[in-house]
Amino acid sequence: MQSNKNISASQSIKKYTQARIALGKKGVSVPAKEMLQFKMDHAHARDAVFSLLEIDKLSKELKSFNLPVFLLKSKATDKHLYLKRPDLGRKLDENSIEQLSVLRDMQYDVCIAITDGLSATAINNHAKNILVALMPLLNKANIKIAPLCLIERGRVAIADEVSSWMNAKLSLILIGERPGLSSPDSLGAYITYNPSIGLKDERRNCVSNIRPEGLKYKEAANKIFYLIKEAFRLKLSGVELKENDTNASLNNWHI
Amino acid sequence: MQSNKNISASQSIKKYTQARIALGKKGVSVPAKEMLQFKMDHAHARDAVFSLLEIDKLSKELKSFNLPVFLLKSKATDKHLYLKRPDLGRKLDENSIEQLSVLRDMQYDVCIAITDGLSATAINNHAKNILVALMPLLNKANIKIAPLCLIERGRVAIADEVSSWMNAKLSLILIGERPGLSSPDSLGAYITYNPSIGLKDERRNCVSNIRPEGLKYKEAANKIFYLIKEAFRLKLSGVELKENDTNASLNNWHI
Amino acid sequence: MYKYSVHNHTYHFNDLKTLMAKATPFRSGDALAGLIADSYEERVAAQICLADVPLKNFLSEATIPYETDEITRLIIDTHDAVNFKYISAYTIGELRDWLLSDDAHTTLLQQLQFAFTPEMIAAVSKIMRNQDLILVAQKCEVVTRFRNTIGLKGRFAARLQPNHPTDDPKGIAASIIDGLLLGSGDAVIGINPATDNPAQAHLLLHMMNELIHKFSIPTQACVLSHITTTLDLINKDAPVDLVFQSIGGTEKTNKSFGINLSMLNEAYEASLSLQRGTVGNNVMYFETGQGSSLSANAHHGVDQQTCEARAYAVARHFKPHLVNSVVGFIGPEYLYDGKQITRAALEDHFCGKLLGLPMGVDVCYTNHAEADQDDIDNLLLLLGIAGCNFIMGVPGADDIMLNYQSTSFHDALFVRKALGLKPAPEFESWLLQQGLADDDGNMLPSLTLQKQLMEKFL
Amino acid sequence: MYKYSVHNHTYHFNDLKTLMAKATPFRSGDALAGLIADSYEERVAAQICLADVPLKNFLSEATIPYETDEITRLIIDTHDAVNFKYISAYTIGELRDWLLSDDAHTTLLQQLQFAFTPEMIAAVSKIMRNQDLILVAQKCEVVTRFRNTIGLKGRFAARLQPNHPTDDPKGIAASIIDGLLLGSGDAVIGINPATDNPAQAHLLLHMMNELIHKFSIPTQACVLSHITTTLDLINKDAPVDLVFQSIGGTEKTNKSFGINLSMLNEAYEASLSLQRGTVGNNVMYFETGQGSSLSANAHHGVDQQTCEARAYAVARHFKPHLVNSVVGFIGPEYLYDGKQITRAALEDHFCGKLLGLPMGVDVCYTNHAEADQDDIDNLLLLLGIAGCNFIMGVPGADDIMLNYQSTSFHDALFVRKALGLKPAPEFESWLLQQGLADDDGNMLPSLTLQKQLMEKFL
Ligand code: B12
Ligand code: B12
Repeated sequence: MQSNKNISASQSIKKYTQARIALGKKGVSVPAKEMLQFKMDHAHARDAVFSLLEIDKLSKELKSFNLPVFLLKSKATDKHLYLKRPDLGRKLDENSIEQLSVLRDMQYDVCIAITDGLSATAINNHAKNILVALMPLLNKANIKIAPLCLIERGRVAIADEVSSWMNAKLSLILIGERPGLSSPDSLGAYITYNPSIGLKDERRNCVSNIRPEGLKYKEAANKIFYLIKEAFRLKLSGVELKENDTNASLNNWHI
Repeated sequence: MQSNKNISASQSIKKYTQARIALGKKGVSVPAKEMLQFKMDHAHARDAVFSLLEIDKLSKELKSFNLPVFLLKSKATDKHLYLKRPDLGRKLDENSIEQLSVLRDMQYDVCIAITDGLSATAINNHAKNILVALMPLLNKANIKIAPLCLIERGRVAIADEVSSWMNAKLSLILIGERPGLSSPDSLGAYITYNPSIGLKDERRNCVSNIRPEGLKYKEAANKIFYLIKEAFRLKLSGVELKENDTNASLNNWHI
Repeated sequence: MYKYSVHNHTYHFNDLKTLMAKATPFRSGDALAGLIADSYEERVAAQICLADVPLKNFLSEATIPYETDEITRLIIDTHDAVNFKYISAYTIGELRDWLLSDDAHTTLLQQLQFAFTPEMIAAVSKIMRNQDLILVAQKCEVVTRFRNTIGLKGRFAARLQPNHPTDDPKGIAASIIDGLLLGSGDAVIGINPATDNPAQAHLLLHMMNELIHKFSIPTQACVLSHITTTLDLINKDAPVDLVFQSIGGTEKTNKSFGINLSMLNEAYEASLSLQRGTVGNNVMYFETGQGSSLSANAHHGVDQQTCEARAYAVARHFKPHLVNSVVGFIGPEYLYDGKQITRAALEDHFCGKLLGLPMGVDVCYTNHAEADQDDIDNLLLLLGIAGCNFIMGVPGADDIMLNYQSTSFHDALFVRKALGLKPAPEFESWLLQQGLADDDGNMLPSLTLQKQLMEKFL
Repeated sequence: MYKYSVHNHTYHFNDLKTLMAKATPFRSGDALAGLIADSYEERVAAQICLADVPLKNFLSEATIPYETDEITRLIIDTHDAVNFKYISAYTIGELRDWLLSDDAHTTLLQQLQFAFTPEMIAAVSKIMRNQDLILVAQKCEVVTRFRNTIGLKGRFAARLQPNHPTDDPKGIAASIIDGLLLGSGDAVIGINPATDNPAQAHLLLHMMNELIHKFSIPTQACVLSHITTTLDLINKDAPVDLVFQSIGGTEKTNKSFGINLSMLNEAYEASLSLQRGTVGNNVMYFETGQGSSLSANAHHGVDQQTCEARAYAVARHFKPHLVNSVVGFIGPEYLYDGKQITRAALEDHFCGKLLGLPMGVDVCYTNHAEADQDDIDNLLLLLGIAGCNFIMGVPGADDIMLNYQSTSFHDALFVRKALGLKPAPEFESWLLQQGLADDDGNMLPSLTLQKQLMEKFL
């Protein structure tokens, strides 16, 4: 067993990270308290997987950006099917396609899709906030934004289909990342230049871990905006587009 | 690896039992051939669990004993539920109770129920044959037999309910035992004197492993008949009723 | 009344047995009984709550009343208050932490066997991960003796289980020969008779007696008849080594098995008096398994694992040579799949060992359960590491009479090889003498012995 | 065309890849791909049929055509025809039996590494039980060296994985310190960066370089960036120990990862030229995992386990220090529950080892899969017994950036304790020197070291 002094020393390193450090040990094992807390967090993360989009709240929030809002669904008719059949989560259902067909002859720069993915909680909590930070940047740059699409049970690649119906040059999708034990509400953003159905992930860029305890809204918006700008400049996205900005937060990363 | 001579010696002991003996070994392991055969047998045993009663064939066969035949069901509405809820397999469904209610004022010595249990195959293959051997014994002893009941998805204890609706002094139930890897069609017979709902298994006797490769029809019928006679004589069944007959087959058991 | 709040919800648990049931990892039997937690969150809430219950509460709050159940009386009346002082200040959570600490070493754990009640140990197992169950069990050592020594560290025994659907002696003998040649049979040569016919049991006992004595095999035999049958046979001078009985954890369960404590005691005394052991006098062989109480409608609202642990209180009273949790035997209504079977086996082994029992496990499944040989392989190794005393050796893992899949002679060799374990020492020497094994424990063919055995018994 | 008849039905399998897919134990990914057998009977029929396929067929019938896939070309072009003679007469079933026999000993298996093709080994694994996979893997030994020696028998290493959602160096350092104090980090200290920003990666590499040299820790560091990023960093003189890349088993899969063999080769050569290893020069770290090919829609109708084995052909070409099958990482669409994850892990470890790779396994699951810590505990021990080279050490088993549950520093200690295994020898000496461990391998607190580390990095 550890001495008290040692425990307090090891406790003091806890403040640098949310990771489960300085847990102590009994024999070689994690103490009961921490072990049970882990389980409770697991129960909650499992709940997040099966959480639902707050459609009413979200569509109200999205409308505040003065863009039309479409409410769409993927072909995965429920969460269990969604988990087993990611292919269905990559396709819009009939009704959604019908809705989008009105945009057939339009042309946009950026299409923004928002989907629950593996954590509706992430979208419920953060989608609006990240857009509040991002929209002004896009508007200032005179980027023409397509109607916003809120999609139930989508996967990242569903953005390809959505944006091809809208003839958008670039797609941005905000998606609930799979819930972590310590972060049931982490949001991911994926950017694809010249999106088309069937392309591979190496053609996309990703900004991940967006939430107050991870990548903050403003920083995330800056990164996304940087990637969008660069994608338009280089006329590509994906592995060849590196995220080379040394943005504000990088400064305090020097040791 | 074993020498050839040794293999043939060990093979020669195979004839004494259907057990998987003299398999040989590779390192310490069962050779691939036998290992895969085991798996195939497992696949077939699993199929037997989900096999169904051949109702038409069986009711025709049962009618040949010149007794009315009732077609009944337990409260377990399908096999998956049956597996998880043995309590439901112990109860008759509404419709079955209604059918039996016509017998409300009757009196019988023995009620015979037949149910798939965990292997409909066992009933499909052996129910008739065992009755062919047993019925004459019962008839000769002037035992009054109730109408025959063929029950879907029953458990042993459903005989208690069936016989109480019929006011039978003793119940006999033929049931498909859980399928073994080498015996997907083994039949069990359970005998209960003075049956009533809610009694415990210590009040019953059991004759098990009835099938051509196990306990043969004739011997099984003899055993069952012996137990029924003894039950009537002692006015009890269960742990206090021992199966003390030294029947024919016992003779070749001396070494 | 126990309670715990998560977010904005407070869970209430009426009494200790409810709290324990709700804290139990999910399994079909407790769902069938309507005792299981309604959600994962409720289950963990119950575990957190249970972790804070002082051990002392378990002495004052019985899961089944003292007045109505002779097993509760046995538990309370034989509780070791003296050694309980070591742990009396702990809660369940603290007990778990202490058990995992280096302070809880082998001899101290042995000393505490009767300071633990089944319910305390069941409770602590409910908040433990599989790795905890294994680490603590590994520290236990329960050694028993009859004609050989079972349960020493570094040893791993197998019951030779040569069942036959018509109890045909030659069929049984063929399986026994096969098993011996593959190194099984040190725990016991134990036959489940297909019928409960005493004459037959007598015959089989004679055959095994001859085998053991003629070939000087340092092991014991058993016909797993009902204990009343065995008692009769003892009275008729049958050569009974071990007395077998299935037991449960409530008086009512045992009633459904047609037994009670005084019957067990009578048989125990009778068989002790035979003095047939050579290196020791552990004469009983018990089998148990989660689900038997519910199956007999005799569980009193107590979850199946706690009922099982209570059965161990019955068992330890009679200093058994072997206790075997037949873990996947009954079927999916109690343990649905490989995961539940595995968890239950580790719990049973852990609880039995802490309560002082020579635990073996029948690592098995039925064809109506969602399990297969891969689950068996995994569980075998986990139990081997946990220090399990013995497993079954069934020809090709297929019991052609009881209709289920258990472990094979080969499986026992697999565990020994993968983990570097050896058979019971007396049996190991016999295998060496017979040329059936080399010094590294590799099994060799012995044509001479095989021929002799076949000539005698086939 | 392959076929097999059961009862009155004949099953037909069009080609080898179909036969292999149908013979695969059930898993969700192959079901998703529409490749799985339709029934248990069909699956076993395919296995029986596959057992009769001669190994030679695997050299003439490619699962993915030679012409269209550079990995097939790599496999065929590097096949060791000389040593293949030992086994060329066997069918898959005979290979299984031979692998289990004592004839197949450690050095011979090492000699045969390039005589085996991934497809042969995948095929044989499909007809093996878990116990077979474990017994054979146990005989393999793949040892690699950079600043320490990984993979020796009796040793069990851990990658220290100190991820942080914003790559905060202090947050990462805190996790590293915690891990070192608990004896993790001998396999590698490896950070998954939250973003693919080269500047950040550079920073983290510097920090770890300082740590390792200042405290003379016999281990290696890695930032798991895309290989193109790492190559750039090498060119900018960043202190790169191991070069990381995720790889798959088809050319198309690798394309979706933005890589190909020549890119891998370029990075391999570049990092070899740095000469940073002290006891050896295994410089690559690869990660793989069943499902990546299907996920990239690049599987060519080949089942996910065979694709995985093909990835090992890529890996072994670059003599990696570490190969890690991140087995439950992607999610339930590929491996649905604990049972499937466990089976896949044992297969991957077995295949990797036979093909000559220093296999580690990230024993893990996501929150959308049907698995929990009990599954992790079981699998950990099975892999420990099978001789797995290393696992992950993640603080409290919770990766707060990648959002999944892996194994903890404590879990690594658990496996070492339960199985009597030790860290890499150089690292073990360091732990002793620092007073972090005693001679029995028990971990001790070292306040001095902790203080020094904290002062330097926090
Ligand atoms: C499963 C089983 C059990 C389970 C039953 C619990 C359950 N929920 O299923 C358990 C482990 C509790 C059990 C216990 C015993 N069993 Co049992 N059991 C079986 C088995 C393997 C399968 C039965 C089956 O498939 N039933 C069909 C299903 C569909 O019906 P069910 O309604 O779900 O099951 C009921 C019956 O199986 C009954 N039952 C089970 N065993 C016994 C034994 C006797 C004597 C009686 C009357 C009833 C009975 O209990 C179940 C619940 O009501 C058979 C072997 C076989 N080949 O059949 C042996 C078998 C029936 N049992 C046997 C024995 C000896 C016993 C015990 C007496 C052992 C002992 N010495 O203590 C005890 C006591 C049983 C009792 N009186 O309560 C013998 C019977 C021999 C005989 N001809 O008398 C058999 C044939 C196996 C054997 N040879 O050892 N058993
Ligand atoms: C699951 C996952 C994967 C899986 C994806 C397969 C699958 N079927 O899900 C696998 C293991 C294949 C994978 C691979 C890689 N991944 Co990844 N992955 C994740 C993870 C853990 C969860 C993603 C998620 O929840 N998506 C939401 C669900 C609902 O959407 P989905 O449509 O089902 O999933 C798609 C995306 O996740 C996408 N995807 C996954 N990873 C990546 C990475 C990049 C750069 C892109 C563009 C897309 C992408 O692939 C999926 C299938 O289309 C995230 C971590 C996180 N916190 O989000 C990292 C993460 C997104 N991946 C990352 C990286 C670096 C990679 C690799 C480039 C690693 C490498 N060096 O090779 C590769 C290449 C991916 C590619 N270009 O194809 C980084 C991205 C960093 C960044 N900002 O650019 C993340 C954030 C983790 C990290 N920090 O290491 N990944």
